[in-house]
Amino acid sequence: MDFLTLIQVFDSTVRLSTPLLLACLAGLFSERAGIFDIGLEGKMLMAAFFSAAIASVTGSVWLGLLAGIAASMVLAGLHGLASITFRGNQLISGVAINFLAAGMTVLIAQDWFRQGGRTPSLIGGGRFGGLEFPGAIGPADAEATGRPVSELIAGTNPLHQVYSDLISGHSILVYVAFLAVPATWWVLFRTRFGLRLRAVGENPAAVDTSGVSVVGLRYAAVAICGLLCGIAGAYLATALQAGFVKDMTAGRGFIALAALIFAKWRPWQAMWACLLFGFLQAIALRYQNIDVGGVVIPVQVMDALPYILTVVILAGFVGKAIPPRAGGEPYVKER
Amino acid sequence: MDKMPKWADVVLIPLISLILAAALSALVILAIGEDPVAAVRLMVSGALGSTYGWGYTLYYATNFMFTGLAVAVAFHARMFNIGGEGQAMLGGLGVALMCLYVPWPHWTLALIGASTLAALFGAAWAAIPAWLQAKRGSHIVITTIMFNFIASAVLNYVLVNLMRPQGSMDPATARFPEPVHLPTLHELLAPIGINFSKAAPANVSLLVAVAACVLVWLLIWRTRLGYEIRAYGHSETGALYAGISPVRITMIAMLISGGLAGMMAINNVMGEAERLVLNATEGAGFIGIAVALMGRSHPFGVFLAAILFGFLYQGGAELALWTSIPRELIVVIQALVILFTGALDNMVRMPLEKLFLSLRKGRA
Amino acid sequence: MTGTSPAIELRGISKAFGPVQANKDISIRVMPGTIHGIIGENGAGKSTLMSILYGFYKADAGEIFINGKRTEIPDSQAAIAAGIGMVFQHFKLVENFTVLENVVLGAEDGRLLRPSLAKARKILGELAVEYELNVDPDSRIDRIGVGMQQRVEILKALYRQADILILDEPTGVLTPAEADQLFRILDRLRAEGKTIILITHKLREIMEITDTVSVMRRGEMTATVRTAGTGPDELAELMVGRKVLLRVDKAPASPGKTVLEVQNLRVRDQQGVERVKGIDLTVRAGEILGVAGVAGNGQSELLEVLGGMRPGAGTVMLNGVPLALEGRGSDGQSRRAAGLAHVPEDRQREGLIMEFHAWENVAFGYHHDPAYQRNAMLMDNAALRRDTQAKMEKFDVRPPDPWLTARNFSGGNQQKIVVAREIERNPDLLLVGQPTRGVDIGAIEFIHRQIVALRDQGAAILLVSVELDEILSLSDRIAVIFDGRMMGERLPAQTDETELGLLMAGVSGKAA
Amino acid sequence: EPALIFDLGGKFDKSFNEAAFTGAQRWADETGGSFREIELQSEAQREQALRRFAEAGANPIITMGFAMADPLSNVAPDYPDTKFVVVDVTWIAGDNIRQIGFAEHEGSYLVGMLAAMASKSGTVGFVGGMDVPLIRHFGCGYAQGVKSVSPDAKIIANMTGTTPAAWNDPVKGSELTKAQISQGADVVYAAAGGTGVGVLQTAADEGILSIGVDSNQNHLHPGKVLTSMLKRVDVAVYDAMKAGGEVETGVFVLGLAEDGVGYALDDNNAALISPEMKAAVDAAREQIISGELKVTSYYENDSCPVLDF
Ligand SMILES: Nc1ncnc2c1ncn2[C@@H]1O[C@H](COP(=O)(O)OP(=O)(O)OP(=O)(O)O)[C@@H](O)[C@H]1O
Ligand SMILES: Nc1ncnc2c1ncn2[C@@H]1O[C@H](COP(=O)(O)OP(=O)(O)OP(=O)(O)O)[C@@H](O)[C@H]1O
Ligand SMILES: [Mg+2]
Ligand SMILES: [Mg+2]
Repeated sequence: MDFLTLIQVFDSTVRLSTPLLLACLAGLFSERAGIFDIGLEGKMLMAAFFSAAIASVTGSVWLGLLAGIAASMVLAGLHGLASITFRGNQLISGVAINFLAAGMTVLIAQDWFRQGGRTPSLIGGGRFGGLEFPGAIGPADAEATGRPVSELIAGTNPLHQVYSDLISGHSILVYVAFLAVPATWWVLFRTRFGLRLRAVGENPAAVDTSGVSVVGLRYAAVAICGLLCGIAGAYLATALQAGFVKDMTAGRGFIALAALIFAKWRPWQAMWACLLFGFLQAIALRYQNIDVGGVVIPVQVMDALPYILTVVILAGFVGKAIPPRAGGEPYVKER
Repeated sequence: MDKMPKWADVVLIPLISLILAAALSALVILAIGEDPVAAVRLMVSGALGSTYGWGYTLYYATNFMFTGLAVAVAFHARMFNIGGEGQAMLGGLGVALMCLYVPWPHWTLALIGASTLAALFGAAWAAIPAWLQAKRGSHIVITTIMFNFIASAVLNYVLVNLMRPQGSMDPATARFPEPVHLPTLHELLAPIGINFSKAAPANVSLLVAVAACVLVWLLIWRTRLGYEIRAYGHSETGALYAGISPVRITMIAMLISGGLAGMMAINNVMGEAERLVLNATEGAGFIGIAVALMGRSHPFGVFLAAILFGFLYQGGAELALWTSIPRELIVVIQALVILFTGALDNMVRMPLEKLFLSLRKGRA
Repeated sequence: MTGTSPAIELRGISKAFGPVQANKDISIRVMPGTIHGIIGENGAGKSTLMSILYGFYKADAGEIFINGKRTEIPDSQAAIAAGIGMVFQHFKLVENFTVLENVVLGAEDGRLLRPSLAKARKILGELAVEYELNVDPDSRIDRIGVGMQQRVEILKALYRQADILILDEPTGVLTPAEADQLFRILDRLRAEGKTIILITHKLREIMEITDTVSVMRRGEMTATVRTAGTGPDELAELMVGRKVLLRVDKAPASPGKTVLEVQNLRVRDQQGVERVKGIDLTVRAGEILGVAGVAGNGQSELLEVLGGMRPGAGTVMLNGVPLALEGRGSDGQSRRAAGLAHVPEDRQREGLIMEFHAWENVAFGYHHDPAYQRNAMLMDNAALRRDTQAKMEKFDVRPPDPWLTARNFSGGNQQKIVVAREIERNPDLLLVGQPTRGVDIGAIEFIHRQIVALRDQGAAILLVSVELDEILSLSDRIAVIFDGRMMGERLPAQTDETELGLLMAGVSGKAA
Repeated sequence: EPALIFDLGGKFDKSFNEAAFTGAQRWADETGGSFREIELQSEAQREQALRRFAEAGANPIITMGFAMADPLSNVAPDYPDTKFVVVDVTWIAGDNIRQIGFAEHEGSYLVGMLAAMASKSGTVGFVGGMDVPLIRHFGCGYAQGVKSVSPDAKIIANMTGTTPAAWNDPVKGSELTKAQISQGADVVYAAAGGTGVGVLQTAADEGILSIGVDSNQNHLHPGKVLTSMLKRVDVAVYDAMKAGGEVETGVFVLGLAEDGVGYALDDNNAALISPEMKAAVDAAREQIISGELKVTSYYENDSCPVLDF
């Protein structure tokens, strides 16, 4: 792989990691507060649909984003209702939410647009475009010089190549996702809210008897989870793609969950895990079969690699992943 | 005293949950501008109005009995096996290998051979998550989800690169030879003078599934192993005290669960498609969750719930065919059933418990 | 604040958990600057009452007055605001947080953490000096002992400037020395005018430190008296509702051959901490060996290893045959096959499956018994139910209905089912853990008599109990365990509570 | 009443299936008739859909895509009175089946010429859907067209996947396009069903030209889609519906001569196709029809003379 190709692969890694990262941080907030969430996938899907639908109807991607977030937060609220208020099984609730999203998106899409469960393609202001950084080479330069971007980039120095291709040119949500990592770290470890959030995932009774509302904290965590999943879904439909197609999350919610376990519920590690999984996807997308030193790795192995790695982690071969202690358990005071 | 009489727990709560799910589904249908009554009528006539409809309803129900039992057995040992889908896929591989590469003289032998390998493959696919749960404490829900994805990658590879016949474009195995053809209900019922639709895929696997229900019932409530599974499911420390090995029970329960899920393949792969295609399971592994929840993990409940979901599935297919309601409606209904009977169980239970408590106090 | 208005007044508090009435119309008054004791049997409702005062549970009925003012306490926040602090029976600490973080949690000064932590560190230092409550603020909770953890809980309350401090069974997990230190602190707090409510089972502690004492029984407040005007006998009587006669009539033991021989037994818990550190003991046929000790000193682990519930290392011989301590043959089934029976410490978590019918529970652990099998595959449930009926009648389990689920029996009757199941096996060795915990006096007598009868039939019995009375009245020999080691052995006739208490605290008194 | 079964890409894939829908809709509009339709969701449904329509008396039953070959050969004999039509299948037995194939290599040859003429970099791309001979057949014709114009042009060919999911994976289409652009491609031909939507989108975003497939996709990004390789599935479906239950069975292969394939020229791309380009392509078209020019088919010996896949 030459240098330019490598940049290209990393560039696509960043794009593909973004939804994973947003969903992974979403899961991090929820699970750190003791609410397991296997419904990341469903929330993303719902958000993807509503963001695309509203963006295509109104022509404004920002309204689409809001709609996506709202839809995801409704599902998050449902998960909260089931697992916090009614102290139900969080895993079952997550499964239900995934199905609900898979079904409802197509049902509503069909009802609204009659295009076989998709939204119309988004054009112009209905999509997030790339942010062109100052001094970076982009389509504008190509138009000005009349030469293709690839040629322009190939002709410049490596640092400028990295800047133009890898750093610049992504949609704003990509930068949001990566900025969310330090923000998450800061909130979790440097604020009162973070301390309480982490405590409620470890021992809700301690939080309760300290005079802080367990229910309130957990709903807050679940709401943040909904917000981030909403952005993730909106990114899929309005930035990575141009419109909603059925099941477009394609297991990303589960990969995000895998990344979360991989990262052992820590924000920076979550970013690295998501980048790794994004990288695997980028490779698998580009190359059907990868030749590593004479051994041909079929694309199916690349597709399955995130899942296999997660199992290996869970098996404890790469260190044990210990989830928040109160995770998955409803907080029950009176039997 | 219990907070509620047993019948309320076993019958009333699922019933109310079901009614809630149905009411919400009706609202959904209304919201997309269709008539729920007409939709139900269409579903009933499409799924139950002809032997053709029944044939499909029972065909789907057969799938769901296997996967529902799989989830139920694991539930009894307090494990949530979301991996039925992957286990059933692998079961399909087992069936395909048996049917394609062994020259069976008669379908009965083929059925035995195929069921065995399907169960073995399904169980093997459950074994790793089970082992990780038992020995390493890795959460079985996460590992089985991961194994679903890995299973579909495996199947994909096998179908695309290994088992696809020369020159064929679709990723599917060759058609199974004639001797392994399983008799359909049409063929089974014709000798006794019942004219069952020839086109419907319900086949002799239905009887195997019903037998599996009975066997699982015996296993859970009449054998020592079942006793140990239930005891372990209720209390792990209790199991330790009684000398019931958690590792052993976890493994055995998951192997049985995976085996049952794998056996679904005799219905959809051997009985219906007669070749292995991608995504042959069509989400039946997940529906097993709803079926087990609805059926309160009891084989008889699973049997009834499987038929209900078979009806929903076939009825939903009919809806998709004759109206503009997409097939996804059944996914929504399935989600609502899981939501109400599983996650929101307490929403129904808590007021009911209060009601029964006050009734009792009133009487006392 | 006038001297006449009580610091705490509860009026007509009632609380039901589903069908269980935990508190019935309870009223008490506690004057400021006093220590008020609450005693009562297990399950009497003491913790529930205090949790209501602390806003952890919501009462179904009743009013709370703090310093004479009617106060709504819907949650712990309100309780803290009203100046109440509580140290729960089961600590409420975040295990993987530091001491400092635990103290600050919920009492932060602002949205940012650092200033709060800095301030807490300073105040903690001051409190440590003032009350001799030294704890390293940066240690993680799961790395410090229970005594330390309790200090953290007290510090939490003091940090929140509590004027009223509730302590729920604080000494259950403490050694006598630690308990003494705690009482010194309580004394000082009282001197400062703080009001303290102390829940305990130990009459000695009540007599030692409280000013007034309330007695609870079955959810009701049966009496409140001045400590100075009462004595242990009266309190005990108030507690159980009738005269207590904790004397078991038993003939002297006639020990036979050695049944159980334990040498250098070592046990680790799940975290890898060694809980049993080389124990030797023997139990002979026809005798009861009582193991006394403060809870948490390794006696539970000892029972669990012998009962096949967890692995250990060392030598254990039953009837001269070595028992496997880990791997194959070390499980409960093999132990039972070797002639051992086990009444576990916790009937609800271990001895019974609460969701099972009584008849299913009677087979629990013995479900491989050929008498319960119909054929190679199926169990003979009918035979099992007949057997259950017989056992229930013999042991006077009420109601004698095999179809009732275990959950629906009262605690005492649950215990009778377990005891019946184990004793009726006629084991060579019976392990008994806390046989009468939470069991009423009538059932206690019955169960004690069954144990003695089994001994008289020639069984060897290893009894573990935290109740010294029980140990003293049942045992033929007494061994005291402290910190995973045996401190020594005494004959009941030649020792008393004081000596045993010292041994339990790790002080080898007369041994020297 | 005729029935139409769409393949997994879905009715609105803007490509193969949508072409069929367009044809059916045209028939319905013209005759006022109505037709049954279903979009398959999974492999396992194929047979059920066929049987359900046959049971309900639909005739003819029109199915899309080679994946229907096997289920159809299984079901058709059970319903001898029903006529089945299958697009992209030409090799199965059954005398109540109308099998329609297209000479996709001929149409692809023409758009390949256009691509080569429009390319400034001398590098063009091809994004295929599922890696099956049919799609290689597209790619091979395209490559020959490109080479006929500029013999040293570079052709980058990628396939989306190995399963039917490859027909509906716009994200992957988009990533593959980005990769090809970075390798210098400035015209990309998408023969990938719904995946092509992502290809065309990315090409438009990145300022290069794309070529659509099956339906006329020029309107998706006006001025940015060079042309579309038309595969007149719509005509095939229209004809079949028009013929109704009397539809002629047998194997039919439609090429340039039958107007079964072609390239799209409309207002959206008029500015992109210069008169010289049009003249060259039209000339080639005549030559192919007359047999003067032979475009090698991938099927001939399962390989392509000018392109390695
Ligand atoms: N959270 C709860 N849910 C349901 N029942 C409860 C709960 N807590 C206590 N109970 C029941 O209420 C009754 C009183 O319990 P409580 O814990 O107050 O007793 P206690 O006097 O503190 O006993 P102990 O001495 O064992 O601590 C018991 O029957 C108990 O089973
Ligand atoms: N957790 C529970 N769930 C349901 N019912 C319970 C529960 N705990 C207690 N009960 C019911 O409440 C009744 C009283 O139980 P409790 O254990 O307080 O009895 P008790 O008066 O202490 O008797 P004993 O002296 O035998 O322990 C029991 O008969 C039982 O039916
Ligand atoms: Mg208590
Ligand atoms: Mg009791």
